Amino acid sequence: MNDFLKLEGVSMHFPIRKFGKRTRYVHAMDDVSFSLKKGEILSLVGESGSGKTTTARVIAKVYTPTSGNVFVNGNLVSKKMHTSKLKEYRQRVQMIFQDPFSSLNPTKRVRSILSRPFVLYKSMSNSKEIRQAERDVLEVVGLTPTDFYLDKFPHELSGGQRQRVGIARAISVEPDLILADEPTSMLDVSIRLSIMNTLLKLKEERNISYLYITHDLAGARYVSDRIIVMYAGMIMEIGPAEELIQHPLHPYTQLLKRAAPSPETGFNKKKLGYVGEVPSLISPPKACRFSPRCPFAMEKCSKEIPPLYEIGDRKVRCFLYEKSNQENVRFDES
Amino acid sequence: MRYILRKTGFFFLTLWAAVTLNFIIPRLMPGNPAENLVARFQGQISDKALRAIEIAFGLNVHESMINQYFEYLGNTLRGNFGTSLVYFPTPVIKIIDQSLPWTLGLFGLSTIIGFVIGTLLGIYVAWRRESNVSSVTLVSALFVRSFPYFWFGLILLYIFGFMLGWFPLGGAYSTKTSLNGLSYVISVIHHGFLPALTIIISSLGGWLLTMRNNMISVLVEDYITVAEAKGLKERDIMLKYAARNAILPSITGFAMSLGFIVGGAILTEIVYSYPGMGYILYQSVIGQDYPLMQAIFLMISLSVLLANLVADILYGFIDPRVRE
Amino acid sequence: MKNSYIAPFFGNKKGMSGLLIITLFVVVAVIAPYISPFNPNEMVDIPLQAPSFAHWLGTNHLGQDLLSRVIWGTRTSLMVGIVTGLLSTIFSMIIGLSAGYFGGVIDEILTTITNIFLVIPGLPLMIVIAAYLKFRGVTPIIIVIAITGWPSGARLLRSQMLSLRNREFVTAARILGEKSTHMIFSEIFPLMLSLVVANFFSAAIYAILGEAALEFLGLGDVNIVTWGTILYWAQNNQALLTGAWWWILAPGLCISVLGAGFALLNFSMDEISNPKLRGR
Amino acid sequence: MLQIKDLVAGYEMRKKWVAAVDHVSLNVKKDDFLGLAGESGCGKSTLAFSIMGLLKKPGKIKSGSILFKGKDLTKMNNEELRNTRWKDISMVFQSAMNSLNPVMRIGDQIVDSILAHKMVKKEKAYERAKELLKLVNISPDRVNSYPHQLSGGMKQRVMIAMALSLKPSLIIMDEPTTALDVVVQRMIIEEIGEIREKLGFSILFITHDLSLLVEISKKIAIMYAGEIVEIANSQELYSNPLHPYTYGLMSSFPTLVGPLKRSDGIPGRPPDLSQPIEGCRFYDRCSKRMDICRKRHPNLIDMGNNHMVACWLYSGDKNE
Repeated sequence: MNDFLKLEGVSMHFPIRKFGKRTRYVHAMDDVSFSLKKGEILSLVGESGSGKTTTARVIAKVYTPTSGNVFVNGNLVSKKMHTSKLKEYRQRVQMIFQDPFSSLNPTKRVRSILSRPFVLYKSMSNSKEIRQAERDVLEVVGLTPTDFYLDKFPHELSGGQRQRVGIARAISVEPDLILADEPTSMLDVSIRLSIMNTLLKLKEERNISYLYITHDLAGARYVSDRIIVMYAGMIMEIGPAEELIQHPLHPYTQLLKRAAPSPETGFNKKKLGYVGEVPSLISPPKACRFSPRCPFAMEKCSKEIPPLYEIGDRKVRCFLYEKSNQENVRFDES
Repeated sequence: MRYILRKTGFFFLTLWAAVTLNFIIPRLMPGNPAENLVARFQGQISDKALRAIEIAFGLNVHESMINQYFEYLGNTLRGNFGTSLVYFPTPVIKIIDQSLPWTLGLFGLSTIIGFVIGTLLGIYVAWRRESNVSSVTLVSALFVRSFPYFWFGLILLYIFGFMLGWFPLGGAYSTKTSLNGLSYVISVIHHGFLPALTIIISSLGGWLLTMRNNMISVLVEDYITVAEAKGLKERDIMLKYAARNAILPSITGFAMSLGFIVGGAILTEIVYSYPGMGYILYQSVIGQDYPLMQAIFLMISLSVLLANLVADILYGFIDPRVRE
Repeated sequence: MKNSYIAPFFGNKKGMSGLLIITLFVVVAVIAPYISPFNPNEMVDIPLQAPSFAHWLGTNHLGQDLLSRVIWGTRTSLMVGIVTGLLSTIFSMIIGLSAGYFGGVIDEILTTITNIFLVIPGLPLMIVIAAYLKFRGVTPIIIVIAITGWPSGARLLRSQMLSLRNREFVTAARILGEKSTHMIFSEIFPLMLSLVVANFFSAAIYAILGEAALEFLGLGDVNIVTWGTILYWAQNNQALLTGAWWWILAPGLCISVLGAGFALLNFSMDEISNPKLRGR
Repeated sequence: MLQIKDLVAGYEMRKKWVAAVDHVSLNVKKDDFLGLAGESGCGKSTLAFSIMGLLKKPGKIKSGSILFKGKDLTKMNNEELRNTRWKDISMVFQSAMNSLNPVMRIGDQIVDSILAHKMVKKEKAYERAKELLKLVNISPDRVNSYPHQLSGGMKQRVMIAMALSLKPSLIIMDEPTTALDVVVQRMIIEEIGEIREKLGFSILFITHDLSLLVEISKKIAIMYAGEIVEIANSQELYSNPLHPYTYGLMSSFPTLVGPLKRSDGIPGRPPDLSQPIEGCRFYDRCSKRMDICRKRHPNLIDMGNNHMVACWLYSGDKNE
């Protein structure tokens, strides 16, 4: 299979302005490389401040990365794009947002929100034609009767319904890739699954690829083929979903797994204890960013940034997996 | 510290802007009206003083604009504003020296009183927003804020000065009898009462409205609910939790309102013939005394900017978030 | 949507009374020639008469009918208020919206300029500029007030622009491939409308008070009839010391009431767009 | 200890009455850890605010009683209520970010809750504040910090310390960890458990996250559209959910272990509470609905083993 999306050493540093001079930077995203195949769902898992949303926004060309390259379909996505090129790019890459309350303009009805993709990309101007196209796409995302929803304002809809409108807007463009930025985290538990299922259905029917961003390891397991774990702006581990979750290699992934709620194991679960907090991303030191909290930290970890070691079809950024250390690897089977 | 430095930097930048405006405005005007000024001064004052005036207003000067500008800046820094025309031959700086204290005293005091009363009323109106007293106070504040200062001053003057005769009709102190010590102070207060009242009442409405709106925004914050849940006394919640946060935007808003109130104070001085900066400014405008007018504009700006700097620094003490 | 914006306005007592006040003044200004009992510039009776049946608001030192002068004065005062308010609002919008939308260096420069103009006291600056002007009249007054009246509005609009620009629906429009013009005018602007209108109301109050002040100081054209010039002549002829209170009462009240009308409208706009402020 | 009887509370909107809490009865015993789970808008926060007497206009308690150690909280005057709050029942709020006064040092904020109820010296109150901070794993010299200098997790720990300041016998926790990241959430939940073991107090833990609740609480009440639809011990509820809504919720969260099951959650949305509903409130979304469910309202019935459920599936008198 071909890589549809590829990131090579992408970094995003946001300047902190003081007196107009840029002296310090927030390293929101550092040396991020990964690829995504056509029709694949790749999850980006991490806590807040891990850089997962920044990654999505760099790919969506909301931010221009400080360094590194993004390729779509084998073509380099240049920093400054000509308008027509950009439009072509936008048609391939769309986004679904975390907050369904703020991602729809409160002054517009569903009908006018959904008409834009058709006007912009299908050159439709006939209002009857547009209305029919809108009905079709609402049908696809499960908002029926469609005419009922077309006349609603966002504030008249529930969170789940709004999120469906957001999905409808994204797929109307007929993109190849959808960046889904925590699409269920602000929704009620009872409707999260049906939104995830809608995304899965669209993948199967339309061969849409997803970059699915989430902080919920179990949710990532439910939807994705592969998982990337990010921490403090860097990729810590990449691997096939089931394998990564059942046998996490990186100490951080292990921590994430142990912290996740799991009614199955209940009270007999091992206690976590105090494990520290996420470091500041303002000019971080040259070191493994997880080392201050890592139970296995070695001297080396606070001196240099470990590379991503390849182990079979997995990658992990941890010195434990350096060739010379491989015998000592301790798997955490919690 | 960095915060104070930044604010001080802004103070100097603004001051520079005001000084430069003063330099630019006469040069921008079609048919500079300051021209006949020089003619009127010719032969009356020293050549050096005349030259200062020429530099300040861009007349008869054949130097480059940049040289003029720096000479003007130098003159301004040294307080060399030239000679007044209306009060000829008193130097401008001396007139300012005499009138500034009156304005600072009267205006400074009444602005602070207006701010305090208005803010307290704003807290009350927001806290008891269900009551009728609050509603009436609020609507009255909307009206009072729209009073032109000078008009309100005239009305007060008519009622308490002319009709009832409780207060003098103008001036800062009695000139009839020789005054000493206590009687002087009493005379000053007697003369200053009505102008002060004018400024206090006219400025109070604005502070009240600002504080009321801030309070209401703050009252829905979670930490107010927490304070209530903690079983704190109502007064503590109102002052330590709500008002302390609500006053922050008021202090920032000080900048905007201060300029407005200063304008009002100028008009008040004119109405009460109070010998402060506003009154002198008016005299200089009528008498086309441009050197005096410019210097007064600068002085008024300087005072407002200083007051702002103080407010900014005060803000830093109240809001820990801006300190670092 | 139209309804959900306008409907609460009709339920708002303060807003409605503000609207009533403004409408009343507008009507008076429009039909001034028909309701004014006398020619405002003609000597029609004995000077300095107290209010009576013949002259409801009395006469001035030239024996002109004050009621007629106040009625005709409404025209100029209202016109200056509205035109200047519009002008300042346009200035505020251009500066505030571009600072907020473009950000970066443009924002830094525009914001610094705004902040400087914000703290330089307005009326003294107006007086200085007006004093230099050779010709006196309504136009210079409008220009002078508009020059000093824009910064607070620009600041407000900038900060709202900043917060709206970062809202997700704007990002969504951008990712959808919308042009900048579409995003500003179709996505962002409808949400700013209430603030722009509120800003116009405060600018109008500022203008009405500023105009009155400048004219009172004799910095306008003292020969045209406005509320400000009526007060100018009253002050210059020592109206109070001769006991002619009626000469100053009416024009001043008109300024206050018109100002309050705009203030009420402004206040109710705030309440509607920010439901938190709704007291009851 | 806390007995809520037939409580009706809600919001008075323009002539409409929104019954956010409708005839709810609930008991919290000494040393209980009761979980209250439900989706947004189900009335769980309204219930918490009613207990604390914090329900503000247009919110209102219409009927019913809230007995705390035999005294009815709904009938107390302001002064009595002020004295009971925090001393006997305290609360940890949802948004740690906004629960602290941004312009006051955190020490002062803990101290003023102590001083509002106890006649102690200021120094003593500060000593206590430091002890409390230590208890929640925050260095005691943080008393002089301002809220903005703390991370989200630390702020919520401060809130917990504050809730403990007067040794209350009941602490209501309204989504105390929802806004936090998983790892921080886990740490705080563990800390709460440890402190509870040490000090002994009851907790009413409100959340939408049933998976978390099953793990940490002893007993769980499920709330839907203003009503309690099921109460049981956690393990029992997890292994044997009776109400179709509970069942739906249980299968609504994907798991980390075991085979991957595709499930569709619960379709539809909760009913509009400003309209009167005759039958079961879950009727529209229920997969097992019957005719009677639309017509008659099901009441909570005891299924034995401390398991209560309000559903016609388990009622003998279906045909009545």
